[in-house]
Amino acid sequence: MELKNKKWTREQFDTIRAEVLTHWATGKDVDMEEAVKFHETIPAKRHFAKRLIKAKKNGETLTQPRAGVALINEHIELLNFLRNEGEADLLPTTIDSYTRQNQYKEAQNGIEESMKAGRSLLNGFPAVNHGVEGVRRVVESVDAPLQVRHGTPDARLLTEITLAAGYTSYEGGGISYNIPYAKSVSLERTIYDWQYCDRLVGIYAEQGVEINREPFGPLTGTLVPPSVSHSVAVIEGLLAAEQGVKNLTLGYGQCGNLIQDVAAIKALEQLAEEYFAKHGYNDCTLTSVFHQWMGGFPQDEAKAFGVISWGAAAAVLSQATKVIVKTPHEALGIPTKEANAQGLRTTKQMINMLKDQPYPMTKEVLDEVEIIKAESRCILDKVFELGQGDYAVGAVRAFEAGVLDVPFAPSKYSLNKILPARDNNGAVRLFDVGNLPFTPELVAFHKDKIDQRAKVEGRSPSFQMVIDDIYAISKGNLVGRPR
Amino acid sequence: MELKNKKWTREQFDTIRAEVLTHWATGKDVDMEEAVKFHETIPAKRHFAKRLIKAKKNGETLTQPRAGVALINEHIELLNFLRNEGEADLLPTTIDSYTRQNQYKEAQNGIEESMKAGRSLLNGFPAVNHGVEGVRRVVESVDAPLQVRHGTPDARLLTEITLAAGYTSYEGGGISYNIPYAKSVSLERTIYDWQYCDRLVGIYAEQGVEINREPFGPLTGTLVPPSVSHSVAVIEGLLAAEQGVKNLTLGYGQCGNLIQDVAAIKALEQLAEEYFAKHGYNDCTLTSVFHQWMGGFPQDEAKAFGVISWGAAAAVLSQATKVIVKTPHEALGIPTKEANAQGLRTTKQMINMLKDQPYPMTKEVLDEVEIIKAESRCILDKVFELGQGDYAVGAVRAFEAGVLDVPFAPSKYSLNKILPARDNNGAVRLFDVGNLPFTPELVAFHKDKIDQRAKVEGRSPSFQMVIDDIYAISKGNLVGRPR
Amino acid sequence: MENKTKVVLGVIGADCHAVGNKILNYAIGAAGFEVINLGVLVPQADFVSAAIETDAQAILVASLYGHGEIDCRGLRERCREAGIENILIYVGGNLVVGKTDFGEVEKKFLDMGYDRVYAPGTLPDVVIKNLQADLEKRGL
Amino acid sequence: MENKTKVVLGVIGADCHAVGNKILNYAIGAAGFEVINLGVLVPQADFVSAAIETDAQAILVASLYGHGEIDCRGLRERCREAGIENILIYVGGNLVVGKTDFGEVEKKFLDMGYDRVYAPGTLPDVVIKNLQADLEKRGL
Ligand code: B12
Ligand code: B12
Repeated sequence: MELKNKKWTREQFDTIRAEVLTHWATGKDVDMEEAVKFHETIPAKRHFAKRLIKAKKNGETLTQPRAGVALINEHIELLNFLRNEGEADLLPTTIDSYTRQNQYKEAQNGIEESMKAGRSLLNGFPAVNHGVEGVRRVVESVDAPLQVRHGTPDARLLTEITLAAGYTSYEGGGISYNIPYAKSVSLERTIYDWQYCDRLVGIYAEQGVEINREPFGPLTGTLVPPSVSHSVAVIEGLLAAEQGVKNLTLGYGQCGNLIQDVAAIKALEQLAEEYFAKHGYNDCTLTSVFHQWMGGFPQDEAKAFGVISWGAAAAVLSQATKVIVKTPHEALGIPTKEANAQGLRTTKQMINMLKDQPYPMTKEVLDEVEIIKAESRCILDKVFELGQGDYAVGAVRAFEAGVLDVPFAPSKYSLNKILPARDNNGAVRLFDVGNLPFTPELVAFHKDKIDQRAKVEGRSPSFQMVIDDIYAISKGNLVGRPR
Repeated sequence: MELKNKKWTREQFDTIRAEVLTHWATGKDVDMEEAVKFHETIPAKRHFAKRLIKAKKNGETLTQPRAGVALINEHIELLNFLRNEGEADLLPTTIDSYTRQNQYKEAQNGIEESMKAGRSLLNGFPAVNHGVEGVRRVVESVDAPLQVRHGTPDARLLTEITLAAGYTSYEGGGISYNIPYAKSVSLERTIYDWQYCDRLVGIYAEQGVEINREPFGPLTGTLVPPSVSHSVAVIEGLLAAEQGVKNLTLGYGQCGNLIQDVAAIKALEQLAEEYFAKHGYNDCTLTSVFHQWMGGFPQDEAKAFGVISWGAAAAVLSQATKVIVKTPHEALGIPTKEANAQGLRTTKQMINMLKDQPYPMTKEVLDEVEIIKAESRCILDKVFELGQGDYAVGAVRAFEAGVLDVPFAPSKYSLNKILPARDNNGAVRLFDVGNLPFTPELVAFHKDKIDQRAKVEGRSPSFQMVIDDIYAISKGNLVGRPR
Repeated sequence: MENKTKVVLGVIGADCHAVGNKILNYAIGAAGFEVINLGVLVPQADFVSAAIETDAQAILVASLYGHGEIDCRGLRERCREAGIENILIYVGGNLVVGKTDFGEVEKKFLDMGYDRVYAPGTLPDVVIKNLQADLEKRGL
Repeated sequence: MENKTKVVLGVIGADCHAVGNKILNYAIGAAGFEVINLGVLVPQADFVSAAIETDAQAILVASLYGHGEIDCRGLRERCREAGIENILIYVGGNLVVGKTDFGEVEKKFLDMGYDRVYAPGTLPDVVIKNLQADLEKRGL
């Protein structure tokens, strides 16, 4: 395996494919020809890529939940409930954690235990075990655009099966599904394996089947500074485009300060346009996704509704194309379908009340946009340089060097040198910039912001401040002030 | 009775007082001397006026629910629940509707029926029937600042009893508790009777007992343009100050467009300072209250949580001193104590997440502030002129002339000529300005805004548009677009 | 004008909720009925006398504020005593205190002698349809 | 260093939730213990071998992602087989799938042989206090 940011040849793809399809018994039933025919029959209103393009055109912000259970019928029932009772515009299929780790035996065991228990013992839908036919039943039983959402370092077989079954959108990426989700899988490996997934989407595209791809924006979901996740999003977008992906949604997880959140979505859209143009990927449609707060939630449902509402407000005020919705059960467990639908309806209400009130592009917002873009360019251009013009190679080296670094990541391939903390207005800044290749001005900017807060709180910046911020929202605040 | 905006003499007050205290048996137990001594023992943390001053100083936004049941013990239990489980900063005692109409016999009947039924058949706490002793038990059993909230055209006896019992804040006013709450009680009458209430508060003040007064800001709670309610608030404030009130909170009910709502609170505070200074009431402390959406709510609780959260956001972003909180049961019935506490906790979460992020005073906001102030000055100065320098007399004549006019008011003393509707951004404008004494520029401003929306919707402005707006939020939107 | 069917509309008891009343007044009027709108804060007796004076075919009682249970009792008897025993009587709004299962509420008010009981937030069109149907049944 | 009490810490099974693990690692270390932190995605066997190699006094198992029920079964037996039958074992996080009454969950895991079971969102101080108390009881 030699990693290069270069479109795979069909030979390269097919050799590996033959092997991938043997990873689990269900692999042999994948039939791309049949799949392409099936995709051609999917109506626009059920087509993820088409629905997103329409939303972008109309300035809509669409709602999408997370949801997945072990068994097929229960999963279908769940999705239809979220569609009808939750008024969801887009639907997911969240994959269980065994499948995410390619532990298909454990997944099988989970399926059987779930049948016995009469409730789902898996935290998601084990699509590989259910196979093309089983997954196709889901696609045919739900009247909404469907996306696979997971967190799988090696998702090749999962991609083959779910796309063959008729899914029109697929989340993930070689960085965003490794660093937050794995511990010791090399980035070379996952970026390479995700080139396979992107190439597969590209091959479908070459046969006229448009499938939406979405890198996972929020990463660890916990105080990730916009420029860090934006850099990863743009890189994964570029890698996907190189493999022939034509419809991409880039994501960002809410930080909580409205100005920073609105600016982050604007900056993400502008950076993507800029780098896609710069590298000549001009036929790729770009949309954006805003994730409601991805860190620790309050256990009290009433307070959780507040957090959900604020996320909905930021999503619609920043005019993201879609918003991923949390639920009042977030802090405690996988939500019941009722709780999931509640989060969706709260979000719908906010979107409908706010959609007619554009957020003013104030100087504060524009300044924040410039900061985020400047930081991201520092990182992106350094990655490009480290890779001698190759973003794939560059990404691997950048993580080694800490030029790319994700806070609180479990992966040993992330240096974990940077330490984020909130400034006095609750915006996420860097208390330690680690090895991020920022200009002295940007480093000073972060230092000033943190010092300013520390001064107000009468304490010096410390890891305790970071810990206080990690707990803050779950304890009912944004900034973790000292007690 | 001759109405004049002039501080009552003690004789005038005492003669009427002798009669007022005979309206119901419990009147005879009112003992002001004893009351003054009791008030002196109330600690600052339980003192409404003092708590508000502290909040204003610290830039806090305090939470306050509405709550009241028929029986004393149940009422005490309710309030303590909202304090402990709802984390409420300030507590109310909402008075039942019979008492509001001085129908003390019906209230008595309601008390008895409630005892029988084992649940409250009254929509509030019948303080007059419970008398000084009963109400005092509430004051002594609750560890938070307490306010009387009602809607009583003739509240004189209620005021005597609740203040004697130890309440440190009192809502209402001669206009705001007539026009939305009555049908055929003359304004002369209610303004005069409320001068009595204000004078009573003034007499307490003269004995060193500070009691907070709050005119009812939202009026009919339904698409009331800021300048209309602001004018009423400022007039009632001035009338109260003339009678010796030293601590005033002026209110406003959320319209739903954030820019308009933030601007409305700023404008209200500035107008009050301006007119109080202009008329020489310089020793009166002014604070503000923001009411979460007072119109029709969605029946679905998840959607109601969205509306509550948005109200909380607007309250804290506008830096109002306190916010009156709605509940997820709003559309259906008086909330259980649990639902009431939920609304409070959702609001607390929002306040705590947003308090560190001041809303930028953008040009849009500042322009809106100027519009609201300009409109309000047109009305206020015309009222002053009609009253030949007397706001009390002027208010009566202004309502006759439609210079003051409250949309959807039940009172026959309101012309009901103005018709509000939302503009294309959801701000409340006037589709028909009626007889409001606006300048041609202001009239044109409203016309343009409504025409702009009508154009977008491809229909001409009509009463149907008004009706659509009345239903809009309860149906999940802000602007009532044609289906 | 004359030959329009007349209906009496009002908000009963100490209830001042006016917005729904104004909308119902407008919508029912627009639907071709002649509405005698008594507005808010209407005592039982006024509904009855207004119905007799105007020879109305129906009485529409609204109660939003929670005291409906107390305020609405006995209206049917009053009508009987006044000799308009068979007049249609609808009631709607937020009839009882608190969020309550509507089934129970409906039964309670049907037992009080109301012909139709409406859940909170009912839209005018529903009322109008019902009115037309019920009056037709009575050959009006 | 040597004479510090050692505790093994890790997130079991296919679970990658790292934030709580990092905070526990920091807090328990700061409280004077020597933490052998296995991080996330830790198989049962690794907890046992790490405990034996380092002669640890306690194993702290975290499971956030919902599969705790499946992943945590049999750890006590493994310890027994490995001859560290009496080692303290705590477990915490979001142990089962879905919002569940903690009483039931606690019982389930106590029955599996865990010494203490922690509700979602437990703060490190609590754990540390318990550790100190339990170890003291054992004269350590
Ligand atoms: C951040 C987060 C993520 C991040 C994690 C990033 C990372 N690598 O760390 C991302 C986005 C990647 C993620 C992914 C997933 N997550 Co997640 N995630 C969360 C979230 C929002 C916060 C977790 C967190 O960091 N909290 C802050 C830390 C400080 O608190 P903590 O983790 O709870 O740990 C503290 C206490 O629990 C206690 N504690 C924990 N363990 C132990 C052990 C002992 C012995 C003791 C004494 C105490 C103790 O001490 C810690 C410090 O105070 C929670 C929900 C929540 N809590 O709000 C969901 C949650 C844990 N995730 C959940 C799920 C299901 C997943 C996914 C499977 C995706 C999905 N299906 O939705 C994947 C998991 C993939 C995998 N293989 O594990 C579920 C688990 C459901 C359940 N148990 O029923 C939760 C509860 C959300 C939900 N309600 O659905 N997640
Ligand atoms: C606006 C409002 C007010 C305004 C009213 C201004 C005015 N003069 O009109 C103000 C702020 C003054 C107010 C005061 C009070 N209110 Co109020 N108010 C509301 C609110 C928020 C909206 C009402 C409204 O205008 N809706 C819009 C209109 C178009 O809809 P509608 O009124 O429901 O009417 C429609 C339908 O119900 C139906 N309908 C109604 N009647 C009838 C009759 C028939 C025959 C038919 C067929 C149909 C029908 O048709 C109408 C048109 O679609 C409601 C809660 C809600 N719905 O969200 C509370 C609510 C009605 N109020 C309530 C209460 C308790 C009060 C107060 C007692 C104060 C308090 N304790 O909190 C006082 C009442 C004082 C008094 N003497 O009456 C409670 C009633 C509780 C209960 N029933 O258990 C409610 C439900 C709020 C709550 N959950 O606590 N209120």
